[in-house]
Amino acid sequence: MTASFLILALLTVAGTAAAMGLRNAVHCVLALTLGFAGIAALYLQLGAQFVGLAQIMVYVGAVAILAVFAIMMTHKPGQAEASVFSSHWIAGGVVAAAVFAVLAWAIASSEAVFQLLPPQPDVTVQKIGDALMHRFVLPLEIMGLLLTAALIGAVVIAMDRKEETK
Amino acid sequence: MNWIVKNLWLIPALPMFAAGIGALLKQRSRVPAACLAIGSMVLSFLLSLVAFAHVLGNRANGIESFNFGWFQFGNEWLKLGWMLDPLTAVMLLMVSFVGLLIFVYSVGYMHDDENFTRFFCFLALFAGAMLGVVIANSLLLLFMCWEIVGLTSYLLIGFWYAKPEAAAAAKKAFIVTRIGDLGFLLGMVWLYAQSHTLLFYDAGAGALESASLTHLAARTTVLGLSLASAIGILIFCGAAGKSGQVPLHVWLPDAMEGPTPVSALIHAATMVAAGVFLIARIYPLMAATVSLTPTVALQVVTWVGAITAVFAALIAVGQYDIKRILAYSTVSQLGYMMMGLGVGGVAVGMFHLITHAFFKALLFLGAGSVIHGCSGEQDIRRMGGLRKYMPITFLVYAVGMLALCGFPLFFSGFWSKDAILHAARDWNISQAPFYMGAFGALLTAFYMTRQVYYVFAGNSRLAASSHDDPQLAAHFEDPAHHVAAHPHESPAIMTVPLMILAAFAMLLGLIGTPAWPWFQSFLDRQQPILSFAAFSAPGIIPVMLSSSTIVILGLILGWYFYGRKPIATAESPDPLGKLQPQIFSILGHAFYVDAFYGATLIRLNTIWSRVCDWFDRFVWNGAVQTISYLFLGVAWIDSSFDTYVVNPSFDGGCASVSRGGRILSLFQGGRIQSYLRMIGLALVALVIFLLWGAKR
Amino acid sequence: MTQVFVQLDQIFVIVKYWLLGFVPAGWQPLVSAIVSVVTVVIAFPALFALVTWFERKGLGRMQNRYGPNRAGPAGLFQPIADAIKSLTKEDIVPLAADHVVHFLAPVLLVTAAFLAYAVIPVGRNMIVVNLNAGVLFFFAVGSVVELSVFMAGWSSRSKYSLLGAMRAIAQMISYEVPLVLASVVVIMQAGSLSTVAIVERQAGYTGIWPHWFVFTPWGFVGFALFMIAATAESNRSPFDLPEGESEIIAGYYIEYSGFKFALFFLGEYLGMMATSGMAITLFLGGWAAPFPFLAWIPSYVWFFLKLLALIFGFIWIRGTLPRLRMDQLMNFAWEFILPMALFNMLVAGVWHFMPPGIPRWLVCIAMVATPCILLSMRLKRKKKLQLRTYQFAE
Amino acid sequence: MSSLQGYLLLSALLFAVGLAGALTRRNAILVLIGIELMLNSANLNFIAFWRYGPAPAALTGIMFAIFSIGIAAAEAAVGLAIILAAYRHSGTTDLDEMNSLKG
Repeated sequence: MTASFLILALLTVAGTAAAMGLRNAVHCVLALTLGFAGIAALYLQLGAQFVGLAQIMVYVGAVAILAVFAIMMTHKPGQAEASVFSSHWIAGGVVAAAVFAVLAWAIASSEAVFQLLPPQPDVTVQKIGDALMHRFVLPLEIMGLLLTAALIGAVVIAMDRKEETK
Repeated sequence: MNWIVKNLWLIPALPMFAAGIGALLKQRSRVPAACLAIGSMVLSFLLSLVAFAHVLGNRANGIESFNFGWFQFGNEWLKLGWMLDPLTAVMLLMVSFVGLLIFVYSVGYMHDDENFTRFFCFLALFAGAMLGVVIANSLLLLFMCWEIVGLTSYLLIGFWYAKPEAAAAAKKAFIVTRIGDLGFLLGMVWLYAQSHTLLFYDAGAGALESASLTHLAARTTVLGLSLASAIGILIFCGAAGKSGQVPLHVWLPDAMEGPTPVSALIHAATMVAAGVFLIARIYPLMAATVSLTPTVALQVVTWVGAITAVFAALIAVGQYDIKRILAYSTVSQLGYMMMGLGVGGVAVGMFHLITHAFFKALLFLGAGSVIHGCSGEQDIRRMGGLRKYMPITFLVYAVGMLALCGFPLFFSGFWSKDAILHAARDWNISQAPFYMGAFGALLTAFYMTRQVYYVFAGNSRLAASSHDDPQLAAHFEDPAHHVAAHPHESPAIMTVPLMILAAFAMLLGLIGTPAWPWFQSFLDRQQPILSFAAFSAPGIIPVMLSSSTIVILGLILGWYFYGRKPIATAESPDPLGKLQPQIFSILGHAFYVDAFYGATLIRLNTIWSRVCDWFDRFVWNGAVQTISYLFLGVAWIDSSFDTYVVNPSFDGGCASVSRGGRILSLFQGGRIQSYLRMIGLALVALVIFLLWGAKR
Repeated sequence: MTQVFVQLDQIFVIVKYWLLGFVPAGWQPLVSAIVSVVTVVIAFPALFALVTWFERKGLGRMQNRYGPNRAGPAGLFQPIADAIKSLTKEDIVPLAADHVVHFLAPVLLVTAAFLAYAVIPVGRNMIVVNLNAGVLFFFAVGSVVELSVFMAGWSSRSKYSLLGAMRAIAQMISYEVPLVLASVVVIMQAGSLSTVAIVERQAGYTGIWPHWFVFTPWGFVGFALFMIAATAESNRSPFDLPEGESEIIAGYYIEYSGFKFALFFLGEYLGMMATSGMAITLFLGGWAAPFPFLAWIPSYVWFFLKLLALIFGFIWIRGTLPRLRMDQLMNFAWEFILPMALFNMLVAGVWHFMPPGIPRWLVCIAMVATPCILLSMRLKRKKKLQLRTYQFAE
Repeated sequence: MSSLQGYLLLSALLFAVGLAGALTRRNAILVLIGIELMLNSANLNFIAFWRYGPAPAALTGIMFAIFSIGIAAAEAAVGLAIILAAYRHSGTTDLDEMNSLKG
């Protein structure tokens, strides 16, 4: 429960909450990047440097931009949005709150949380690379396959088939 | 064991392999196909030479065979194998050599056909199967190759399947030979049942070796036949089917619809010879007896052969199609061979087989050359005067014709036929075969003369011929063939094989003269002794004289009828026909055998099928109808039960279910978020449940 | 004697620790961090000012004019004059603009640009923070720039700026991939993501020949690709479509004025210098001297000399090459640079596993040359042009 | 209240926020973003457990985080592509109007 943790946590929660609450979709995405950055900072604080930086690269650099693009493409200038929230937003909010309550209860009531903080392991990129290449090589390969498939799939899905629509 | 014996399988395997490759080739790749087939044939021929030399080198040691287990059933091994003995060696040499010549010839003959590649594929397969028949040491292996031969002959006869006649002829050949093969199969099975092996020679355990032969000869079965004879007769049915003995000869003339090289290959060299070879192969079985008199099997063979010889020769007199004449003459010659086998043993029959193979191949290829020259014309009445246009063909054809007639001293046919007649005269059952053979020889000389005069003498009547046979003409794409202003000599690639064959047709007789019976002694594994004293042996000279006189008489008759004044026009009736119209027409229609079969067997078949049809219609159908009505009644009761008892309750159930479904479908709002809400609630419920589970 | 040189080399470090001596121990980490950051924040803008002058002079010479020549000797004070001007100018914000984002964009840009310097070793023991994932950090921060560019373009509610932003983002995304891939080869060889480790890996000489990565086949190609991609990343000519004055007046910061405009300018140059610094670190041996007998010159001097050399290269290219077209740009990225970078990784692997010697050189050069030639031939093929559509800019 | 619990609570909160967003927003893209957020909270859990777990040297948590980041990237790409396709099809990204699967 250090001060830095509290600050980062607040930052993150604020960012994400804004991302989920703001009216303007682009603002939402921008706020979301703040939240992502906060999470990345938390990773760094936890000593997972590689993951943190990867988080920034992937989410801030790629996903956010992607979302922005999507918003731009699907944004109709003319229409004034009636409400950004869907018709059953109250029920949804209640459900979400219930989920949080239950999870919090679980966390609070669990004895399995470890009190002690083990010594900071030095995770050099070298080690991560070794682990990826030896112990986790199969998942890594599958991941590469998945990403390729996703890339092609995304292109195929999003491709504008003019000649068919005509 | 010698190398060649161990690798004898290569000889049939090579052409078969070539056929396999050729089957994969594209239609356009003609040259590779031909090169493949001919190359493989050359190799087989060389290997056959090696085998022959091997046998020639050591005629002392017995039959060399190589056997191997094919598969096991129960605790019995079904064994296959190949063997090498003088008979095999000679047949190998003959088949591969004649086959090779025919291959070369057909390059020229078929060069216009668009299915050139397919043709060579079939030819190679045919030759390979035939060679397989020759080397087989197991009746089963022989039977397999035998059937492949049947199949390929079907394919080759029906090669121009566009022609309905060709297709019909192919079917006919296939079915008729099948009828014979049925007997073959039965005999084979019976043989296996009796002597537990199908190998011919297996170091004393073979079916053709003394142990089993004595057993087979001793046991007698239905109508007093010995087992050996019974089985032999059954197998002879197969042989008769393949080599067109009466009454199964009907397919052979029709087979002329196929391309001429095929006719040559089938009739001269290989397929029909297969039957004779089969009998020669199982000769020990046929001849196995305890008494001294010839066995019933051999008598059957003799009589059938003799009848066939005369019968077919008579028909040949009345034919107009050049190839049909040769076909019938083939049938009669085969009859001679069978007769020779029956009366005189392997050597006599085989000797005629070999010589006949050469000169009949020569004749067929010559006929092919004639047809080719006359651009597809097959009717001898429309030919004539070809001597001027194709001299080489004329010469070689004349040689072949003289050899077939058995012109004295210089032609192989003379010696081989003479041997047969001589053996027939010494036959101690009856003299009839001898006289029949003599009469056949007379007829042979007669109809060959007739044919030659028709085809080559006089002046050309081809100009009058408008192609009334468009299908056949259609198979010569080259327009040069359609405008057949006057016939032309065939290219060298066709004439050279003819000349080679002609040389053999003349010289081959010299290895079988009574004075120096090299061939016979080779088959019997003795040293031939050259002694002109052999001529002075009783019965030799008279027979030679009589046969020569008969032949010359036949030639003169032929000249008298056809040579004296050349036939004027294509439409002018046959001189002999003028003499005896009705008899001649009977001959021309081949004794109405086909018509007879049509009237009896096929009619019977149709009648029987009608009966079956009627039976079906009324008896069975009635029964079925009644039963079905019964069931209909039951079904009606059942359905009423359904409609009034089952359905209401079931409908009620369905209605309630669908009502429930409608209620449930409210949750299926088609909105992701509602589903997501459900998932969230489920998660909550799950966690609560788990926590309470953890509590206690 | 050498002692003096060492002192000279480490002078900044020494000064820093001397300063730290005055503060209580508990505060030292914070203070040291502040000191380093402040140094960076002062040094590089100063360099930026110098570079602007340098560029304008250089361009002037190339275009056969004088360039700035009024303020100070040879217009040397021109940057200061510009700074004063842009500070005193009125800061106009369009009425329709999204004020918050419009304000945040340049700040974020500059912040990211400054952050990038945290992992660049400007001299022996002279690095703000030696992360063991330094290179990754560099690229992670670089990816933030795109976001700020988008914010700028989107927030100012102007078609031109939106177009510019979209172009810029598309281009940056396209060229970020080869940028990373081109530096991956170095990481493969150095076996570390830490910039310091990479620089140390390139220390040492054979004869007078330094062990820089640029002097290997894959290194050279990697360097070339890296520089091309960097040019595109920093939106400089010939890849300056996003701000092509002649097409969309100034691209995404058309609606900015005064100090914010200056910030954008600053951010752009900082970015350029940062990428150059990263290139130096990765390929040109960082702060190492090119020849052993020149090693007595302080390391930071070498670093900045190399930096200036690269920047002069940038200027030269800008003065020389014409601007590309959008489709050409994209094709170049996806059809030439990316495949080349991938091939280059392959070559680096081969280099790593082959025994040292002449054959290794020959094989690797061949492996690099063939795809390069083939791809360039493929690129040269005449393409039929069709109407370009920017769906996202409607 | 240990710091691990802090992290866990934080991740639970993020999860809830993401879920709320996914449940309440109209815009499909923002729903997708909410889902991304939930994924991130899971990652945070991984990292936290790795750090405070018994065997940090095994790097399992890190690996999990890396892989799930990769999967999240793929998921975002495909998801957004699908949204674009849906938009092209039905001309809207409003989830309330996308109920053609209504039973």
